Amino acid sequence: MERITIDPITRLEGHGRIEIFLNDEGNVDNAYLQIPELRGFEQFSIGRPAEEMPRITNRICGVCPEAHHMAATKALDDLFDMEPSSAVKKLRELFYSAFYVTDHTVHFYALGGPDFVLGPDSDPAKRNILGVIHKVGVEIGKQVIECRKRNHEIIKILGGRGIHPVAGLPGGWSKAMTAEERDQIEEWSHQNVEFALFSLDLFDDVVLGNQDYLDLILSDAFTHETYYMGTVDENNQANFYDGMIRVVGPDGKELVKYHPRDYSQHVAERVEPWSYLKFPYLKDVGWNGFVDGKDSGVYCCTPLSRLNASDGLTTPKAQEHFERFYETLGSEKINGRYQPVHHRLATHWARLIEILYSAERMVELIQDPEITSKDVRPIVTNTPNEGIGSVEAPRGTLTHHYKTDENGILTDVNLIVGTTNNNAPIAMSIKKAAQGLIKNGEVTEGLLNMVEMAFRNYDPCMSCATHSLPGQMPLEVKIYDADGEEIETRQQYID
Amino acid sequence: MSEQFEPVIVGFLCNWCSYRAADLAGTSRIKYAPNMRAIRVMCSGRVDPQFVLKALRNGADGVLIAGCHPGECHYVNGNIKALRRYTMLKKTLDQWGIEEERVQLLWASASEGTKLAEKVNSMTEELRELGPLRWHEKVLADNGAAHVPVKEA
Amino acid sequence: MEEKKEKTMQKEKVGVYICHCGTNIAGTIDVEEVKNWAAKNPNVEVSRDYEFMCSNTGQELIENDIKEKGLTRIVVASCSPHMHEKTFRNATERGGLNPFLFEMANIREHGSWATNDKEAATQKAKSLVNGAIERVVHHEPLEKIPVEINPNTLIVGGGIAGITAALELANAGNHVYLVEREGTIGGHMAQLDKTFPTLDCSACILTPKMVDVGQHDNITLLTYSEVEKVDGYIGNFEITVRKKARCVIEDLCTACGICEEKCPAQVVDEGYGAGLGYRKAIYRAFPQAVPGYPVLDKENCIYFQTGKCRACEKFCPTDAIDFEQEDEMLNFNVGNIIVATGYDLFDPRRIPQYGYGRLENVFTSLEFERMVNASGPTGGHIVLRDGETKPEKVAIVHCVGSRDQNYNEYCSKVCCMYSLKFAHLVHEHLPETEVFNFYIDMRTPGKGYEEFYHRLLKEDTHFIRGRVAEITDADHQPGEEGKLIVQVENTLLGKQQRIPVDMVILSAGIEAREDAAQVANLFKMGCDYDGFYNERHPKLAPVATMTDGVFIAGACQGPKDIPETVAQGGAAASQIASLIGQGTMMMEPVRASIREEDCSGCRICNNLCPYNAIEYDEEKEVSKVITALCQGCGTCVAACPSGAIDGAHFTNLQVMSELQGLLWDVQPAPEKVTA
Amino acid sequence: MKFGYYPGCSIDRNARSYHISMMAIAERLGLEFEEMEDWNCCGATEYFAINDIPAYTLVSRNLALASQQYSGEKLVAPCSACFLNLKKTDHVMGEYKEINQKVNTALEAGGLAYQPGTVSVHHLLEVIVKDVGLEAIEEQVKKPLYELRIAPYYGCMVPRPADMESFDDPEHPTSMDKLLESLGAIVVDFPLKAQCCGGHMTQISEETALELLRRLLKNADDYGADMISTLCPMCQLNLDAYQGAVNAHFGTDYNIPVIYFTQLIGLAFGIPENELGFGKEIVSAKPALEKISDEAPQEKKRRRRPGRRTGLPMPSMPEEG
Amino acid sequence: MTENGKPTLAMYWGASCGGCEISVLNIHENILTVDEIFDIVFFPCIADFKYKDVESYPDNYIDVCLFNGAIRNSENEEMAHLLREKSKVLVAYGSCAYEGCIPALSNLTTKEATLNKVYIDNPSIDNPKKTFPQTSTQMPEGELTLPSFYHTVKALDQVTDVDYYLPGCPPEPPQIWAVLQVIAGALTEGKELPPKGSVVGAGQTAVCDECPLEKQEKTIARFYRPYEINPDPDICLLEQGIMCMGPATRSGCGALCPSVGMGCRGCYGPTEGVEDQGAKMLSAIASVLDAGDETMEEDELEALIEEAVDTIADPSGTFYRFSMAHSILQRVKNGKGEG
Repeated sequence: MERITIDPITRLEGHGRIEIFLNDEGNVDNAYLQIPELRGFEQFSIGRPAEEMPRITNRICGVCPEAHHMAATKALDDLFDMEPSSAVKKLRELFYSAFYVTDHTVHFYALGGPDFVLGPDSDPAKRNILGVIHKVGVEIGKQVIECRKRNHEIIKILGGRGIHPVAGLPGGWSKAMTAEERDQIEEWSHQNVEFALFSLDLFDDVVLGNQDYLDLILSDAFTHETYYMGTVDENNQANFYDGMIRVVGPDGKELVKYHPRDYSQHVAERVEPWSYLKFPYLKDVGWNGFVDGKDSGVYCCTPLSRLNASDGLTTPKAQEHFERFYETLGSEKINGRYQPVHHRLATHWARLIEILYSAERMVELIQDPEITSKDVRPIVTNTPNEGIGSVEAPRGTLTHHYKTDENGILTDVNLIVGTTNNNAPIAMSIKKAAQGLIKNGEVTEGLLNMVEMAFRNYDPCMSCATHSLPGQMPLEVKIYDADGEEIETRQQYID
Repeated sequence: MSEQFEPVIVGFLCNWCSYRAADLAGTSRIKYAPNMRAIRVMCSGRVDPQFVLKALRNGADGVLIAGCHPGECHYVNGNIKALRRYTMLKKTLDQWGIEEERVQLLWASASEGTKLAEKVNSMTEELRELGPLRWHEKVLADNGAAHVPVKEA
Repeated sequence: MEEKKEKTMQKEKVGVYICHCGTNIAGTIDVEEVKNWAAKNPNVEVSRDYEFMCSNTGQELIENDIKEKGLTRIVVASCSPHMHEKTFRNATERGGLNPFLFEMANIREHGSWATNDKEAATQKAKSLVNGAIERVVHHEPLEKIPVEINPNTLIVGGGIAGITAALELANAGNHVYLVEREGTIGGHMAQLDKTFPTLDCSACILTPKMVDVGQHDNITLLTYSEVEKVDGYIGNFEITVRKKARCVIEDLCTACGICEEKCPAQVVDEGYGAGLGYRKAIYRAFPQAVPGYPVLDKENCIYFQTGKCRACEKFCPTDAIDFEQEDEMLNFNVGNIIVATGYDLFDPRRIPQYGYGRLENVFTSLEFERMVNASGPTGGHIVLRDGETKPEKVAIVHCVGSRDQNYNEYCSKVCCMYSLKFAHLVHEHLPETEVFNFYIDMRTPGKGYEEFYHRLLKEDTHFIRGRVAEITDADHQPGEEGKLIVQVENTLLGKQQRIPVDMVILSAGIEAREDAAQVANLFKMGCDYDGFYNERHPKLAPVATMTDGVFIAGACQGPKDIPETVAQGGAAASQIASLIGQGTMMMEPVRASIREEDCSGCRICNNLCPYNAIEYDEEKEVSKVITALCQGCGTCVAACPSGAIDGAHFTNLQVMSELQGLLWDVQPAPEKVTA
Repeated sequence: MKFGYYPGCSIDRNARSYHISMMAIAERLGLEFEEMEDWNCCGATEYFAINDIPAYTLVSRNLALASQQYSGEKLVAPCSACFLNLKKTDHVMGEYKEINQKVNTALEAGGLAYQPGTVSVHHLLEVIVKDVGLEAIEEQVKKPLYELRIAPYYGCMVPRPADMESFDDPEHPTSMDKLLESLGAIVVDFPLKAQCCGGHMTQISEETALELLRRLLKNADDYGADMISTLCPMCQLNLDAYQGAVNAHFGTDYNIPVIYFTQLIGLAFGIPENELGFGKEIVSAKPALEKISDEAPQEKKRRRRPGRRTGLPMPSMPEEG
Repeated sequence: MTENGKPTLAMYWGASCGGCEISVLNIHENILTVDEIFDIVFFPCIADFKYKDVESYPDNYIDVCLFNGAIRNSENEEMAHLLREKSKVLVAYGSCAYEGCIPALSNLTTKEATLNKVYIDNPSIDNPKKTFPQTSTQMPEGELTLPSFYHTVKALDQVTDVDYYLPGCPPEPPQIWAVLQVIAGALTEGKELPPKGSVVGAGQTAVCDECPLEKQEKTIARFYRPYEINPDPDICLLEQGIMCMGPATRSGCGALCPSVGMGCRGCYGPTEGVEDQGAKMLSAIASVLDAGDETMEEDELEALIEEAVDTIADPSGTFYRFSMAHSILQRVKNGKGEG
């Protein structure tokens, strides 16, 4: 049996490896996404003071430290039972929206984009952000860079540092915003809106304008019918900072809507011996292996799924594009709700719409008089015990769960991060893509890259996903019968 | 020598009290465990926690810091600072799973040769009980980090 | 660590010398073995062993090797550096190297003398030697630091020690500030009647000296005063003295004594009078007091207690009484200090079975001194507490509070002799009276002391060897009625005896002053277990202390008789005189310094220095060490979070290298990174 | 306050009045004594002189039981001998490994074991002076013992030996003095207060015993004591029962009642005499008790400073300044 | 060097968070200059080069390799050795590679504890068979392997030879740009490189040097958790009892955290000449603790000091937040790290 290894998979955050097995006909028998790395945050955070978690867990991921910082901060709100003032909430959401804009921008232009802008089978040495810049022209490139620059500046102003911010406190924020900062950020927010619209146009030209890409997007190889998860507000409209977790089925029907505190009643994680990354699934449905459909607890949690799980967006321009998105991809509206879109590559488009939403949200927030309130650092006197915090990370619903002693020293920590949610669907996408693309043993770099495109659209962050690390592995020998059914397991520790 | 484990103790003795106490123990021919190797510092307040860690890292099984009694410090209160640092270090080392017997603080005036000798004896005993620390072998060596050969290109 | 890399680059030539110290070291440690082993160290050029390194020939070995073999570092393994560090530093210097390029390994006190296990001792010696080698390689040449010596001297305590020292220095033309807590100088000696063994009158020999002090141009006499604060360092101490209000205007007072006469308040004289006599509320301790003007004791003054009286004021011919007078603060600078604060008498009330305070006719030695003194309350007559009855039998109990595990283990040294003196005085005053001396051992070391004992033996004193168990008035045998019975085991007869007497004198021991510890803190001295001040070296530096420029003299250092006390006063004075003579003094260069370029100005160190030797430079925003103030303890070095402070001769590099040297046999091979 | 209680053999024989009075005042002082189960004799004063290991074992058995039966409560013994033996044994067991070993081996046979230091032994006097405190006592005093001159007698065991933590000065104890003063009595200076009553010498060498007793009685008499107050059944028995013998032997006529301090406390608390075991004593306390006056005596004249100008001042005593 | 004569640049991550990669992107427009100067030959985060490409390069083909991330497993170490072989200049980039950083907090606990926490004792786990990931698994189609994990997290220079250290979590973009310019200068114009082993892109003194807050003499009665008080934003946080690692931490960041009312956490590592950042800070803090003095009885003294010390929650996690792997003892003896 022939086997193909893609190692490391590239243009994602963190480590990953794809193993593809071909049968004698040279067709794909099976394909695996392996995550070879983990770091162990759940364990080594124990013993630390809880209030440090926003500044420890952001090191889970340097691409989306703001997400961990925010989830941790919200977990502290809950832990110390400190409901933040509306001023604090707005300040945080503003900070968080700026992060969304820059994060999605990086993915579209640096990670996912090159496949489209330069073409899946273009020269791998050029197939990157710099290549994109050369292709679309330095002027546009500078715009992209400008966008990242100003939003990282906002993150630094509000959060203390451009990467790995530090400002989060239980029920509060360590620094208030000055009037001058407000004016500056307002200007930048408007520029964000402009940039978002510009990017959507670019997507129209480069992708939607290109029939091959459109076919690729709509092709079966990149389509999965799974459950979709996303955070929504009281009107079931998407929100990234706060709200209820909503899950809709492949048919668009709401399966469940729950408070993040109840996550463990709805989500469980499985372990496979061939990957350090766990596989979450919906308890309400159950685990039936790596398969599609209503009866499989596999769900996904991406820009696409957030749109699928919501009834719409709160900002006008974004809402327009929201509707255009579904219309274009031929989703019909059933009692006020668009049917979910299952084409994974459409996630890139959804991502751009989220940029627009976040940019518009920034304008709303920065114009709110409360945003410069000085009173953002409350003094905490409550005794901590247990707290859960959740936000929509760009790569999926992110949940932090802490328990502490009465001094606020952590005694237990559990983290379900965005990408982990998508572990199963990614694995499935890769297998399906591989099977759809590799025929009769014909394998080209371009084809393999298209297989990578299958995970890339999820914008997986293995840094995030691999936050835990088991140290020395126990040795386990698994013996399978002809049908791959496990019949015996022997396990022992080796040092 | 007997087969039993002979711990190695590094002693940081202050020039004015404890080091003289050790001198006195010798001069009075008090026989005590030869397991302590003394380093003379001007004051227990000079003992940088780095010294203690370095000693443990470099194979010592225990560290004894000795100074003048509070109120009798030749430098007025250097020993008080030593006590503060020691207290903080102890809390940290406890988190690191290093038994408190391994790092001890003693007040011994220049006239307390016997006290010092007795401390060295008792500490030696306690460390025999605990067994070797020998950080590089027992803690660091076997950590799964053995050299891994470079992949064949 | 960067530092380290460069350092070890250029190889040093170390000379190692292992001392046999006769058999003191060689008897336990295999010197040969250690020598040969040390020779293997790459840094070692020469490795020798020698019978006695401290001998001239031993030192010459070092000097010659430096000259001939071009050694750059020296290690001597022998005794404690407190013994011979200076010796070998000098040898190193004579050889032409900076004396601080030397390091000593203490393989005697810490090695051969501390164990019988030869193998272990040899192993330990190797470690200590290796530590010294690894350390000395990183030594740096250092120069001693000169300090100007202020010629003025502060003397604390106006007893015979302080008086002697003051006169010595003043006569040599140096100015002295003599500070005395009481209203007059003189101290305990002024309370005594005769002095043993010569029996010359204490006052007669003391008062002339007191007068000299009072009149000396070079002596500023501050009585009824106490030192409040001492700043600075040898050569330049800043002193603050509280001159307590004595309510007498010194310039106006003629010391006529009328106020004392007229004062209606009768007070038991617990001070000079040892509680045996009475004094007034405004008083001079005794007629020859220096200075002559009295002190008003507010606790007992009727005016201060009731607001009425003012008799003294009314009668004072020169209006020298000033009830409003307030304490006065004086500041001055001195180069050196002598502390001569004397002793407290052991309080026999702590031994209830001796009945002092319960049984009328039990007296303390000081009470007896006052009683037998012609100027004392009884005019020198030996009588019972009733003031009339002459005792027919007198018991003198030695070692009260001394040589006793329940109280003080040490011997108070003077009690035997003054007890003998008492016996003699009783015989002298009351020839008919029988005297019993109860002693444990008769201790009479000193010129003419033993002879005095023999004289007493001839005077028919009964000497009974045994510690007195109890003194009671509970009679139960004929002849005991109305007597004090001394219960004792006569260890020479080996039987219990009950000896009825009329008067008992308790020869109480000498104790450190109650406030010795505070005073020690004030002058940055150390106290020993019994509260006496620590001398720098028990044999070789008996009047110096650990703090440069602070000296001690007399009973504050330990029990002493008058001759010893006087000798110490003189010794302290002459040591200071020689310092003043030199004009400057060279201080050990073991000092801290801050590398400006590495200091972040975090100001962690600013408050740490007990000598306030660290100041903050607002301009450059860095901290600085004032070298002259720094005593080199190294606390700031250990504290500096960014390692910007160096402690000369005790740098991290030096200590860490010694450490690694010590652990040669247990530490890991230097970590290699797999490249 | 709750205490473990080791009564000792004599308590409900010759020392009934001690027991009765002790229980009578216990209520008033809120003291609770839980008698130890299955206790045995402490070996009194002789056994240790004869064969120490069995003696220590004998006592240790009690300690072992106590350590089982009480959780942290102090163990109280009213009898000086019992108190000393229990305390001494605990001390010795701690000091000397080999004795400890032998004793515990012996105890093992009875399925017992004793770990030195687990039981803290106290004499009744200590409990009343320290744990209850003089203030609490004074509050309860209804009929002060004004004008009654009492010689406080401690005997030789309670405060000794010095090397064991003692609650009072071994040579010159004063706790009972203070206690009696707080009851309003006049406490006479009693130099022999801590000397031996002869113990079992009455059985071994009556001559010796009588002399010792004579001294105590004489001394008390010299100081004009109306009665001797005691805290030990043995002392009480000797001084009381052998007083006649002393008189007969020496031709004296001492007539000094010897009363337990607990009885005197009860008396001052206004508890009827018959409820305090008065009348059981051989030398009757009646005449002495009649001296008690309802009037507080005028300020005791202080012998410290003789008024006579010629006299010399006495040194002040610590409690005075 | 590539045929076109441009110096080659590689960036790789060991056990890291990707923040270092982002920090490079955060030199913003200068990235274009980098693109002009260098040819990127390996950069998994943004470019499609695979391991086999790197393996195929000749030795020293890579002029500058920015290695970030700690050494956490065998793959990390293999790559460290591989990239050392292929690189002229190997830079330990960022706190992880330099001193272990947050991942090295793992050295405060044990492998068993971690394993158990992640795969067994966890509120959302569904693992009835108690399966653990395997270094090798036989699947029907063939064997799947995973790297083996280390007990102790290591810094890059603990497994291979390192030329320069660029501290920070992550390094601040201006510093990065400055360093890249120096290196570029050396490679293209033959300018001088700093001495091997030096720390680049950071200051020599501690953060306090750059910190705008006002500093006084320090005596600290007790410490507060950051949420327990609302500090005066203009005065040194440490003096107000808020833990700040500034005094023991190398400058270079511009004292960003203290400027927003958050104590420094020490990500730039120890200052020049300090071996163990944690021990040094511990010593400094203990020294200025205003508890007890020489006039007190010993037990009173000890009690007071204990009390003051106890106001510092989790000393190890505080003083060694970033430097555990490079601390003198490197890891805990057993699993007591939970404090």
